[in-house]
Amino acid sequence: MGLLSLAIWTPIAFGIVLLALGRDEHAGMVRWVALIGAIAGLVVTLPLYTGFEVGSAAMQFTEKMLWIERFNIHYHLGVDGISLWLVLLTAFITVIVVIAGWEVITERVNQYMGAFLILSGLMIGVFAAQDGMLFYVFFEATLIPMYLIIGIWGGPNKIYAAFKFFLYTLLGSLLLLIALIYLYVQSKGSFALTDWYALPLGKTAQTLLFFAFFAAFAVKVPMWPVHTWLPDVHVEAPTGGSAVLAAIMLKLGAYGFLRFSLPILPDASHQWAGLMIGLSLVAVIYVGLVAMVQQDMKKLVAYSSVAHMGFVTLGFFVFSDLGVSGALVQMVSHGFVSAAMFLAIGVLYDRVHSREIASYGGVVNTMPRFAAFALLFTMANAGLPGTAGFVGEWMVIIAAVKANFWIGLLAASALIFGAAYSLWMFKRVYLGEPGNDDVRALTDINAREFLVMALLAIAVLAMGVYPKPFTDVMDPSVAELLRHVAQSKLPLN
Amino acid sequence: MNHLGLGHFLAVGAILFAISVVGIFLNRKNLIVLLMAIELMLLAVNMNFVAFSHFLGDLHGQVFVFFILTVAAAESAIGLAILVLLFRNKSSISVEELNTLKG
Amino acid sequence: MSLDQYLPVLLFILVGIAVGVIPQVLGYILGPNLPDAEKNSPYECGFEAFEDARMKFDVRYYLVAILFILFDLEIAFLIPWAVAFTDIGLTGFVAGVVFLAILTVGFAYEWKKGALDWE
Amino acid sequence: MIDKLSWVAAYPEILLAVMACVIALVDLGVKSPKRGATHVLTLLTLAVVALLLGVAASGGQTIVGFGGMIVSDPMGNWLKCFGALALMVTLVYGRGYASQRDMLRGGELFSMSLLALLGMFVMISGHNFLVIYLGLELLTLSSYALVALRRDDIAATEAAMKYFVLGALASGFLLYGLSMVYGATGSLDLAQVLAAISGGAATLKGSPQVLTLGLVFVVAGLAFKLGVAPFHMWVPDVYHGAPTAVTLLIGGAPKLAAFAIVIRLLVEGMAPLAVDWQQMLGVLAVVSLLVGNLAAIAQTNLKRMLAFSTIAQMGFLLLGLLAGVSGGSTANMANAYSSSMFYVITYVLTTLGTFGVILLLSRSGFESENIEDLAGLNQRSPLYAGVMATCMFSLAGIPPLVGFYAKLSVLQALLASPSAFHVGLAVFAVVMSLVGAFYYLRLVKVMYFDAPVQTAPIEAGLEVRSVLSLNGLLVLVLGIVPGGLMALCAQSIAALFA
Amino acid sequence: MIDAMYNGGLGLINAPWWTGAAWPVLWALIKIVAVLAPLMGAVAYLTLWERKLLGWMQVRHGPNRVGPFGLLQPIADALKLLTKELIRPSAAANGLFRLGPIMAIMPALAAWVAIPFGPEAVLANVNAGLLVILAITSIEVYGVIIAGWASNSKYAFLGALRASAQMVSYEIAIGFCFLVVVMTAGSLNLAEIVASQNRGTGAGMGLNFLSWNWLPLLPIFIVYLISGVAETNRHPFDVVEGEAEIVAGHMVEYSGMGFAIFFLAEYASMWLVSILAVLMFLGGWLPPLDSDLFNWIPGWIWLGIKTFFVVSLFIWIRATFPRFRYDQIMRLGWKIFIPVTLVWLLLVGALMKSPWNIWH
Repeated sequence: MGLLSLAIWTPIAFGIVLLALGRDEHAGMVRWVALIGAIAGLVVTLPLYTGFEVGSAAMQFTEKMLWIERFNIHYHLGVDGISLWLVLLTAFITVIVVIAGWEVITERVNQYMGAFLILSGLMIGVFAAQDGMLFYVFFEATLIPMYLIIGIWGGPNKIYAAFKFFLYTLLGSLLLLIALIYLYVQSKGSFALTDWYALPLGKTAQTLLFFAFFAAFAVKVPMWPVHTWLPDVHVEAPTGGSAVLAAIMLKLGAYGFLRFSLPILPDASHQWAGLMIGLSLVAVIYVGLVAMVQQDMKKLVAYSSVAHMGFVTLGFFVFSDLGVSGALVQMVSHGFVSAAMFLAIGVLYDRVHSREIASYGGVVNTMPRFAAFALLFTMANAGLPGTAGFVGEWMVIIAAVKANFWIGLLAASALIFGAAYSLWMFKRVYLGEPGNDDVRALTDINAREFLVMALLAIAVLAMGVYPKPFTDVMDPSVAELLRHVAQSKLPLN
Repeated sequence: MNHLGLGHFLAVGAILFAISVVGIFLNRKNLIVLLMAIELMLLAVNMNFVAFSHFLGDLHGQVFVFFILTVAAAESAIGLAILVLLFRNKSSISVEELNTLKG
Repeated sequence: MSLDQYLPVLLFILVGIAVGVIPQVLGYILGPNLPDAEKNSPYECGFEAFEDARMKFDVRYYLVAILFILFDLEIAFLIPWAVAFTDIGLTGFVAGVVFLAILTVGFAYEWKKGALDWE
Repeated sequence: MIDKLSWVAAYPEILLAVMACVIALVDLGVKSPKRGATHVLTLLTLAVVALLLGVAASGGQTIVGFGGMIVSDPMGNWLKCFGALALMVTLVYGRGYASQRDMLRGGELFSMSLLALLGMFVMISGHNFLVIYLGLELLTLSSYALVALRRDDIAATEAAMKYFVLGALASGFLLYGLSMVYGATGSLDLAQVLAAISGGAATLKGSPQVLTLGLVFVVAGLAFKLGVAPFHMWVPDVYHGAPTAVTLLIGGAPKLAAFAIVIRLLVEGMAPLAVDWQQMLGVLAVVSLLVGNLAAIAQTNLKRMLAFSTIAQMGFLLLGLLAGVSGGSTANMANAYSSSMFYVITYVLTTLGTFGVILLLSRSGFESENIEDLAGLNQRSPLYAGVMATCMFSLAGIPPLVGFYAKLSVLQALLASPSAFHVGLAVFAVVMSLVGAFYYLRLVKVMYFDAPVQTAPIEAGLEVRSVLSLNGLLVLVLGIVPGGLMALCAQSIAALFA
Repeated sequence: MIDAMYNGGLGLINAPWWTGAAWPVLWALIKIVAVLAPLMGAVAYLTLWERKLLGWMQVRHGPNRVGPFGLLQPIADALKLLTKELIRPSAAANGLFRLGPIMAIMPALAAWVAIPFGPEAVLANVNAGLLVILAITSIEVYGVIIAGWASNSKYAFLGALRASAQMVSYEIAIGFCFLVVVMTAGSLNLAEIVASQNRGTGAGMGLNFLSWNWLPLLPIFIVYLISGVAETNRHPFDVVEGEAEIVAGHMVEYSGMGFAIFFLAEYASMWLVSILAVLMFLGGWLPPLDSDLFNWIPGWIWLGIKTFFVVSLFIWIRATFPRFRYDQIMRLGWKIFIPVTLVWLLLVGALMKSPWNIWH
C-alpha cells in the first residue's frame, strides 16, 4: 500500500472503527482513539513532504491499479506540487478539529469524530485522485459526512442549512458527472486525467464542458453568485464543521478548476477568463462589502471566505505563474486562517452561546491570551504582511496588475475592505470595556484550546514569514499546468 | 358466410377489447363488472389468437388460447377470492369506495 | 372458413329458446291473469317476508364456484390430451401425469385445508 | 423424448416447483404458529436453488431447451440466482413481521412466495411468448394472493383488488400486443419472431402496421408491469396497502424478472424495432422520472414515498434500455443493456435493505410506515439508521455507494450514443435525481436530525440483524468495488448477442 | 332417401338465396323438429312412466283415469298447466324471472344436436361432439341461478345456490368421466366412441357387450350414473328442491307454464344423461351379441331399449334410496368421485401405454 493510500485510508479506517465500536458511555476512549487516528493520518502524510522531489512537475508517489474494469476506471493516485500542500493541510486541520471538538461535543461523540476522520480521508482522496471517476467519487462522497455533521451537531436552523449545502453542491456535481462521462466517451473509454489533457476538443464541446465544470466547482468554491449557501451553512454548522468546510472543502472546488477546467479545456478557459475574472472581482469587492455589514461573526467570516476565494479564482484565470502560485498559496493560507477564525468564534460561542457581534465587547479584558491569538488571526485574515494571508493575496494582485492594471487595482482595493471588516469586528468584539455580564464572566482559554490556537498560529506565522517551502514545491507543477493551458486543443481544421 | 376474412375477426377482437377497457375505466359502481371486463379482455385476445392461428395455418396460437383460458380461470378465481375478502372487510363492492389508500 | 357443420347447433339453440318462450306466451294468453298482493308476495311458509331475500350467504358457495372454475379448466385442458392419447407417446403421458400430479397437490392441499368440508 | 439438455436447462425450475409443492404439503402438518420448519425448509430450498443457478451461470453456457421454449443463459441464470437470494433475504426480514400479524398461519406466505419465484424463473427463462406469459401470470397471481394475505385488513384487501384489476389489465394489454406480433410474424418463438422482423416485409406474415400496433400494446403492458408512469397508478397503493413484508416481496425480486422480460421481448424478440420502442421508452422514462420524483416529495407515508421512488428508479432503468440503438448503430447495445441490468440488480439490493429496516421497526399492532416513525432512529439504533442511510444515499446516487455506479453506468450508456436527444435525457435525468436526492435526504434527516418519537426498543433476532448488516455493507462494498458485478452484467449481456 | 329429400328441396327454387341459405336452414330445422318431436313425446311420457313405475314398485296403480291405463295423463297435465295463471311475484326481477325457464330448457334440448342415433344419424356431425354437449349442458346452471335470483325469495335463492353448487360439483366428476371415455376412444365424436366399443377381446368372441366401456371402465360408469342423477337434481340428490326443507327450491315461485318448462327441462335432461350413458358405456346402437338375430334388429331400437333401461334405472333409484344430506352430497362429489376418477384416469392411461392395452 502506497503512502497516499495510507493517507486516505488510515483516517477512514479509524473513522469506521469509531462508528462501529464507539458508544457515548465511553466517550473518553472514543476521543482518544479519534485523536490517535487523526495524528496517525497526519503522520503518514509527512513522508509525502519529506520524500517529495522538489523541482519536479511530475506526479509523485503514484499508485495505479485497475479498479472498475468495465469502465476502465483506475485507482490512480498521485500528488504534485499543486496538491501536496492541500493534502498536508487536510491532515493537519483534521487533528485541529478533533482537538477542538474534544469537550464541546458530548452527544454521539463517536459519530462526530468518525465523520470527521472519514471526511478527512475522502478529501485527501480528492486531492490525490488522478482518475476522473475516482476524483468524482471522493468529491461526492464528502457530501455525506458533511451533511450529517451539519445536520446532527448544527445550530437551530441546521436542517435548512444541511439540505441547502447538499442539494446545491449535488446539482453542480451531477452536471460534472455528465461532463466526465462525456469526456470518457470522447476519449474512447478513458477516465485518466492525462488522457483528457491530450484530448482534442471542439469549441462548443469545450464551452459546454467548461460550464458543466463551472457548475460543480464554482458552487463549491463558492463563487459569486452561487455562494449563497455558504453563509447559511457556516452559521448553522458546528465549529469543527465550519472549520473544515472553510479550510478544505472550498478548496475542492478551486482544485477542480485547476485540475479539470484549465488543462482539459484551455481554449474555453481563455475564452471565458473574462467572465471568471469578473465574477471573482465581484466576489472580492461586493462580497467584501457585504461582509462589512454582518452582525453575525460566523457570517462575517463566511463572507470573507467568499472574498478570499475570489482571489484564488482570480489568480487562476490570469494564467500566469505568479497568479496561479499566488492562488495556491492563498488556498493553503486561507485554510489555516479561516479554520483559525472559525475555531476562535467557536471558543467564544462555547462560552456565551451567541455569535452576534453585539453580544460581545471587551473580551480582551477577560480573555487576554485568547485575544492575542484572535488578533493574530484577524490580521492574517486582513492580509497583513508577515502573516499567511498576505503572501497569497499579494502574489495574486501583482499577477493581476501584470495582466491588466485595472483588474489589479480593483483587486487591491479589496484588501482595504478585508482590513476594514476584520479589524472592525476585532474592535467591536475584543476591545473596549466588557460589554455585558456574559463577557465579564468569561474564562480564558484552557490548555486544549491554547494548543489548537498555538498550532494554527505557528502555521499562519510560518507561512507568512517564510513561504518559500510552499512556493518551491508548487512552481514546477504550476509551470507544467500553464504549459497545458497555453496549448490550444481545438482540432486543426 | 364465405366472405369472413381476418379483418372481421380482428375487428371483433378490437371491439371486445375496447369495450373491456372502457368497462374497466368508466365503471364506478361494481367490482364484479370489472372482473367481467377483464375476462372479456382476455376473450378479445383469444379471438385474435384464434383468428391469426387459423389464417396463418399455425396451431401455436390456439395452444396459446388454451393457456390463456386456464390463466383466465385462475385469475378470476383469485379475483373472486379477493372480492369476497373485500366485501367482508368493507361491506361494499363499489369501485368508488376503494378509497382507503390515498397519498 | 367453414362453420357449416355448426349451423344446426345454432339453430337448435334458437329452437330451444323458442321452446322456452312459446309455452310461456301461450300460458299468458290462455291462463287467467288476476294478480293480487298476497298472491304475488314471495313464498315464505305463509309468513310475511321480512327482509330482502338477496341476503349474505355462506362463503363456501363461492369456494365451490372458484374450485369449479379451476377444475373445469383442467378438464378442458386434458381433453385434447385425451383425444390424442394414442399419438403422443410416453412423453405425452408423462407430461399429463405431471400435470395431474400438480393438480393432485392442489387438490390434496385444499382438502387438508378444509375447503371441501361442508359442516 | 425430451432431450437431456432440456432438463439441464430447466432443473432449477423443476426443483423449485417440486419444493413449492412439497413445502405446501409439509406445512399442512406444521402446527407451530411461527412455522419454523417451513421457514427453514424454504430457506434451504432457496439456498440450494441459488447455488445451482450460480454454478450454472458461472459456466457461462447458453442452453436452449424444450424446442426453443426456454433458454438458460448467463443473464437469466444470474437474475434467477439473485432473485432467489432476494427472496431469501425477504423471508428472513419478513418472518417476524408476518408472524406478529398472523400471516404465517396456513404457511401460504412460503408456498406462495416460492411459486411467485417460480413464476419469475419461468419468465426469465422463457424464450417463447407463451412461456413468458405463463411465468408472468404465475408471478402476478401469486402476488395478488400474497397482497391479500392479511384477510382482515381493509387496506391490504383494497390494495390487492387494485393490484389485481390493474395487473390483469396489464396482462390483457401485453397479451393483445403479443397476439398482434404473433399475427404479424407468424410465430411465438422469440428467435423466429426476430428472424421474421429482421427480414422485413419479405418474411413478415402480416402487415408491418399490425406489428407496430402490437409493439405499442406490448410496451404499454410491460410499462404497467414495471410500474412506470403513466402506467404507475397501482404502485403507490399496492406498496402502501400491502403488508410490508409482501411489499418487499413484490418490490424486490420481481423487478429482476421484469427487466428480464423487457430484454427478452423487446431486445431478443424485437430488436429491429428498437427505434420504435426506444422512443416509447423515452417518453415513459421522462414521465416516470418527473412523476415519481415530484410525487415522492409530497408523501408522508414511507411506503408510498418508496413506491414513487420506485417509479422514478424504473424510469432511470428505462434510460439504460433506450440507449441501445442510435442512428442505426447497434454497437452500444451490450453496453446499454448491461448497464440496465446492473441498475436493476443494485436497485433490488438497496430496496431489500430499505424495507428490511422498515420491517424491523414494525411491531405487533404498529406499522412503521410513516416517515415520522423513523425519527431519531440514529439514537435508537445507529446500526439500522446506518443501513437505512446507506440505502438512501445509494438510491440518491451518491458515491461511493452502489447506487451511484448504477446511475453512472446508465448515464454512460446514454452518452455513449452521440445524439442530442440522449444528452438531453441525461441532463434531465440528473436534474431529476437531484429532486430525488431531496426526499431521500429528508429520510436521513428524520433519522439523524430529529428527536425520537418512538422509544420502544427494537427487537430483532440475530439472523435478521446479521443479514441486514450484511445487506447494508454490501451496498457500501459493492460501491467501493463494483467492478465484479459490472463485469458479470457485461458478460451476461454479451452472451445474449454472442 | 334422406339425401333425395334434401336434393328435392334444393331443386324447388332455383335461386342462390334458396340453395345457398334458406333451404339448408330450413332443412336443418326440419331435422331438428324430427328429433325434437319424438323427444318431447318421450319427455311427456317419461313423466307418466315414472309415476306408473313408482306406483308398481309401491304396489299401487299410478295414474289410470285419463285414457286407457292413464295414457292421456301427460296431455291432460299439459293442458292444465297451460291454462294456469302465470304468477309473477311482485318482488321478482321481471325479465330475468322469465329468462330462467328459458335458460333451463334451452340447453336440455339443444344438447341433442350432437347426439347420434345411428352411425350417421346425427344433426351436427361435428368432431367435437362431446365437447359441444359439455359446453351446452354447462349453461343449464344459469337457468337455475337466474330463476333463484330473479324470484327474490329466500327459498328460491337458497335452492338455487344449492342446486348450482351441486351441479357444478358433479359436472367436474362427469367431465372426468368423459375424459376417460375420450381417452380410450381417441375421439370426441360420439359415433366414433360408440364404434370404438365394438372391438376388443369380448367382441372377438362375439360377446360384444363385454367389450363395451361399462365393464373395463366400471368405476367410471358408476360414477357417471350417480353423477348423472345428481346433475339433474334427481332423487336421492334432490335436496335442492326437497319439499321438507326448501319446498321446490329455485322453482318455488313459478306457476303454470313457467313451472312446466322447468319440469320439461328436468326430464329432457334425464333422457340426455341416459342416452349419453348408453352411447359412452353401453355400446349405443350396437347389439349386445354378435348374432344374426341381434344384428337384424336395427340399431336405433337397441339404442332405444338401452336408453329406456337406463331411464328406468333412474326411477328405480328414486324409489329405493333415501334422500342424502347436502353435505353428504358435496362430500361424495368432491372427496370420492373426483379422486376415484383421477386415479382411474391414470390407471387407464398407464394401461394404454402398457403392452396389455385392451383398446387397440
